[in-house]
Amino acid sequence: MDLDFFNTLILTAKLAIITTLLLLIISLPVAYQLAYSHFKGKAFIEALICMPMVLPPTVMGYYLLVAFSPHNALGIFFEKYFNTRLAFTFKGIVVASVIAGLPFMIQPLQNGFTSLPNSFREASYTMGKSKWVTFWRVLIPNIKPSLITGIALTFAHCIGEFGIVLMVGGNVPGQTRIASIAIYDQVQALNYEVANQYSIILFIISFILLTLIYSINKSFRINTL
Amino acid sequence: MDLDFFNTLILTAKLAIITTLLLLIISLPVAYQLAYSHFKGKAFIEALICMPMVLPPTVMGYYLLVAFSPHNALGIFFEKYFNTRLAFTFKGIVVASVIAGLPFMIQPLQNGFTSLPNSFREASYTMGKSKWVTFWRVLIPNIKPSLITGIALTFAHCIGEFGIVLMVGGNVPGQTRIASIAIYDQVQALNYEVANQYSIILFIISFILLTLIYSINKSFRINTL
Amino acid sequence: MIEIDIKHHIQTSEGKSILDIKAKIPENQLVCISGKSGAGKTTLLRILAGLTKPMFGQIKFGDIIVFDSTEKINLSPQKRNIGFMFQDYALFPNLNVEENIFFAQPLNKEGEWAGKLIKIFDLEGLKKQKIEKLSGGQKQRVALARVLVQKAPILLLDEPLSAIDREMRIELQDEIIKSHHLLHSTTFVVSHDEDEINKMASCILYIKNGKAELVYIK
Amino acid sequence: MIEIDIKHHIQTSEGKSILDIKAKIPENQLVCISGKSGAGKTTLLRILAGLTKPMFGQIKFGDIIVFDSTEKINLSPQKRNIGFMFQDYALFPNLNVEENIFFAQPLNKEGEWAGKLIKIFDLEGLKKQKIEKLSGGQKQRVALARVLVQKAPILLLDEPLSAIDREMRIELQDEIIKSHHLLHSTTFVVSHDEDEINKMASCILYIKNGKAELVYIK
Amino acid sequence: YNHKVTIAAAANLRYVLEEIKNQYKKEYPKAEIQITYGSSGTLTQQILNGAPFTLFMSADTKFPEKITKQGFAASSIKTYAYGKVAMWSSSQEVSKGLHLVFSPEVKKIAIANPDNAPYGSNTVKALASQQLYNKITKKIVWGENINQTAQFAFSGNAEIGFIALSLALSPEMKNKGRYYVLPREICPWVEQAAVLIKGGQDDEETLRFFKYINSPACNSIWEKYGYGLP
Ligand SMILES: Nc1ncnc2c1ncn2[C@@H]1O[C@H](COP(=O)(O)OP(=O)(O)OP(=O)(O)O)[C@@H](O)[C@H]1O
Ligand SMILES: Nc1ncnc2c1ncn2[C@@H]1O[C@H](COP(=O)(O)OP(=O)(O)OP(=O)(O)O)[C@@H](O)[C@H]1O
Ligand SMILES: [Mg+2]
Ligand SMILES: [Mg+2]
Repeated sequence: MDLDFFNTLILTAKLAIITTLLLLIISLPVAYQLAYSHFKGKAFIEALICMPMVLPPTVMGYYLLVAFSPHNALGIFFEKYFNTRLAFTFKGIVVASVIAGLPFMIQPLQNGFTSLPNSFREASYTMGKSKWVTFWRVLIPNIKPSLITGIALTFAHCIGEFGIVLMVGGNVPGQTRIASIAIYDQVQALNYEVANQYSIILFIISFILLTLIYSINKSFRINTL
Repeated sequence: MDLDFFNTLILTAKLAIITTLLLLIISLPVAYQLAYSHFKGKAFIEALICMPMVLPPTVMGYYLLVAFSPHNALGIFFEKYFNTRLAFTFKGIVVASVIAGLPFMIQPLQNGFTSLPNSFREASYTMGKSKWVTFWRVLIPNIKPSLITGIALTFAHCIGEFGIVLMVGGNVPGQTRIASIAIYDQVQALNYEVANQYSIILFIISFILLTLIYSINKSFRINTL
Repeated sequence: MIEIDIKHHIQTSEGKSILDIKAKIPENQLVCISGKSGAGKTTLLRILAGLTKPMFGQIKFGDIIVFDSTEKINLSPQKRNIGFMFQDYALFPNLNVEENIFFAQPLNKEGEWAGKLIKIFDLEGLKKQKIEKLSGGQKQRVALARVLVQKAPILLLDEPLSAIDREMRIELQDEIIKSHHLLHSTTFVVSHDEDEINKMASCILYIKNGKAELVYIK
Repeated sequence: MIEIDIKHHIQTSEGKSILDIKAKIPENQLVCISGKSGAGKTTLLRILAGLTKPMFGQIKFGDIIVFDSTEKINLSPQKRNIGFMFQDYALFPNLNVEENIFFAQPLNKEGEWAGKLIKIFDLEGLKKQKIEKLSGGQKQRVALARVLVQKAPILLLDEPLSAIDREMRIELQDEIIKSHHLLHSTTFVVSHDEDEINKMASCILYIKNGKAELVYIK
Repeated sequence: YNHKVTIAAAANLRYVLEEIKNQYKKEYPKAEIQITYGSSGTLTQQILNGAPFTLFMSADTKFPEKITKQGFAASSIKTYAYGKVAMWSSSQEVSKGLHLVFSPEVKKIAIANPDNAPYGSNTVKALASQQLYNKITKKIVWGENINQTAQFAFSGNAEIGFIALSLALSPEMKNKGRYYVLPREICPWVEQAAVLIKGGQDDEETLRFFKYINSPACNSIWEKYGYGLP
């Protein structure tokens, strides 16, 4: 394995980890709300969360690129308040990955919360535990299978996703050039041997990591009574 | 909307529906087995199901193309026994979509089964109901939220997925040219107005369909006792 | 005649222990099972139903060997022709009260019996109610009705009346006895209530320290 | 003094009905709640705990208004300083027996009490057991211990001993009474067992046809 | 931005440009040149949205024109090379010429999408001019770009593919099949043009490299990889 690809792998890992963490932070409250509050437009919002999936990633990436451009509101906002540009930077591909990954994290978590009996939350409340404590110490540990599914799906998706990242990130080595783009490049260049090598490495590493993630799940099972 | 794009939408709908149905048929037994049997390599298999996600879709598509090729075992098999080629045909993109969509269907279903109390199955068995009847009349209705998540995710993914389809399908009008590819083509040709129109149409139709799918879920909730 | 001779490991409040049950129960008995909390009553019922596989031993329902560890016979619950009422009811939340009861009804039996049970169990006004909107006692009644509608020759009832008020409890005890006689079934009832046991039981199976003792009353 | 004056819609086996509870309960009472299955006992406890919001009315715990429909006051369960034992136990499956009990313990209280309860409730050997591997009665004991460990001034116990054998039931009745006296708490116990009610209650709250009647015994 | 020269180049230029770059670095060892390869369309979209490139080497003339029209160009459009179309196959005897497309053994023919790729539109024009196109439309599969078209042919799913000669000469494909270069009279060469991007006109290194690629020193490299010189 050459040094270049090694660096690419490190960058990929960084992107996948940061994206997964950010998605956890964003999705937990959203999934909680979707699971426990009943309002009229819920199906709308659930559908909306899936929408990043229905456009082809490159096209989605194109729209993000336009949004990030210094001529548009979002771009101006970032330029003015954070003095940063999102297009062609690591930050930019993180934002893109997070948007693309939303459905893979929110959906399993929401299902997890929905399938817990109400009495778990109620019991905790009557013990004087706040919503916060209840959330972390009662709800989260009991939706572990869903949590693991969410993490695994987001993580895997983030590694393989390249349409959006390629468009928004622009294939800058060390900054936005992640493993999937490197492999894509090699396939495009008809360097099949190198592409195969890269693919196998990415495949094996991902496979080991995903197996580890799923092993945590081992024989976990809720039986309420 | 021009007739061309209309035909493309019909083809997209056909692909999405067939893929979702096939994935349901494949995933229900697999998810059931994964949820209820405990064997050693389970985490392996769960990780394996996610693997189509970690390779960039075009690269994944390339490997499928190689597998489908008349020089290779799979291609020879299909040529010999079904007198058909998979590459550049509708059948081929269905196979590709199904492989790409596996994790989105299996994962939610498995979680759904896992979160049901064992006593549901047991009670049904003691009533003399077969595993088959129990599956369809007790388990399936009670994992409705997971079922809907699985269908929505697969459906949305199938509409937006284009890397694999583009590679395996070869963009043949009326056969493998689906809406996401048409939009991608327009963006590549810098025909932004047409691309935007197409995107909006695809977006709105998908949004309405997904909202309908999620509406079925309305206020569904299990409280075992 | 039901012949039980099994050994099974259980975890009790005094640590690991062995449930070693030997009993021969003639037909048409109404057996009340009694014993301390955690003694193994539910475990025994589950073993009879085929839901828990014992370590060793043999179980015979009449001439049929339903379990034999040496011959590797283990009939599935479906083939044991039993009715089982779970301590946690196991009602199906996707079905309403009536549908839960109809679901358990064997296909070839007439539908009248279900309607009668719904009346007797005072569930008429709750027929269309969702399970999650029932009170504890109402759930227990639905669960009991759902077992009785099966008309199974062997009934396994795990504390069937524990959450029901005195008055109705006495009524439903009569119902269980009636249906037991009507169907000539062998009925096992776990109960902690002495009056109930004395009223219903034709024999009592005491489980203590992992051993079972059968005492005939009538 | 707990003052209750509320109205709430419920669905009963005779169709829609109104639960109309008016009662003034002096401090330090051990109130047994009695009534038919589906009468509204659990609903009343849930309303007192703040888990179900009644349609109309007012509830006062001493000087504190915990609920008032006209003034839109509705204290959350956390602020009502109560202990609630669910009819379905609501034990947390991710924690073992001991951890479930420790979880409920208020942070500022000493840990000894929990250990004592575990002994009294004969859970010593099951401390590390997972919830799903407990028998019905064992679960009920854990749930009761988990409520008592809170040392709340108001205890709401929904059929706390229904699944426990006679012998232990009598012991635990004594425990509830003892803890009630020790903590000077106001305790509500739903029970269907006449002996139990007669033994424990200082007053009985009968719920019938949606109305409540308070009868003092001692 | 940083002091590196950042060039956006069409994917089919990879081999030739890498060799030119290496030769250039031998002459100017301090130069830092970074080349991003991608589809010309994607690169154009990125440039129009502020991507920090200084020079854009497209696979056609349409995209540089677009960039000029949108006001992102800092120079006139300059043709740097011509691409030739080749008919490539791993299984068929291609030297027979274009009529091979009628062979019953040829079930699928890969051509690049003529809307996006000039190699594709030139191929279509050539086939049409020989009265072949209309008779084989059922056999055609469309590659998104010229690389994908090559992959269709390379994997054997399409018996023949009309691809860039530069790809047919690439190390991977060279030994795996045969090719036939379409004569220039039938199939005009594909004009490949480059344009400086705003900001690039002030960058000495970019200007020097831009000039260097068409200096005589590079002529043999272009020809070696199957390009025609301007
Ligand atoms: N979540 C709910 N939503 C609507 N109605 C409910 C709900 N839970 C219970 N009910 C109805 O309200 C009535 C009172 O129920 P409650 O649980 O208070 O009865 P209970 O007195 O505790 O009975 P039991 O002794 O059987 O536990 C019942 O008729 C029941 O069907
Ligand atoms: N799924 C299980 N796995 C392992 N041990 C179990 C399981 N369920 C129960 N046990 C243990 O087996 C013993 C017997 O349990 P069982 O449920 O048969 O008791 P029981 O006589 O029905 O008690 P109760 O009257 O409390 O319902 C108990 O000590 C319990 O902790
Ligand atoms: Mg039991
Ligand atoms: Mg109740």
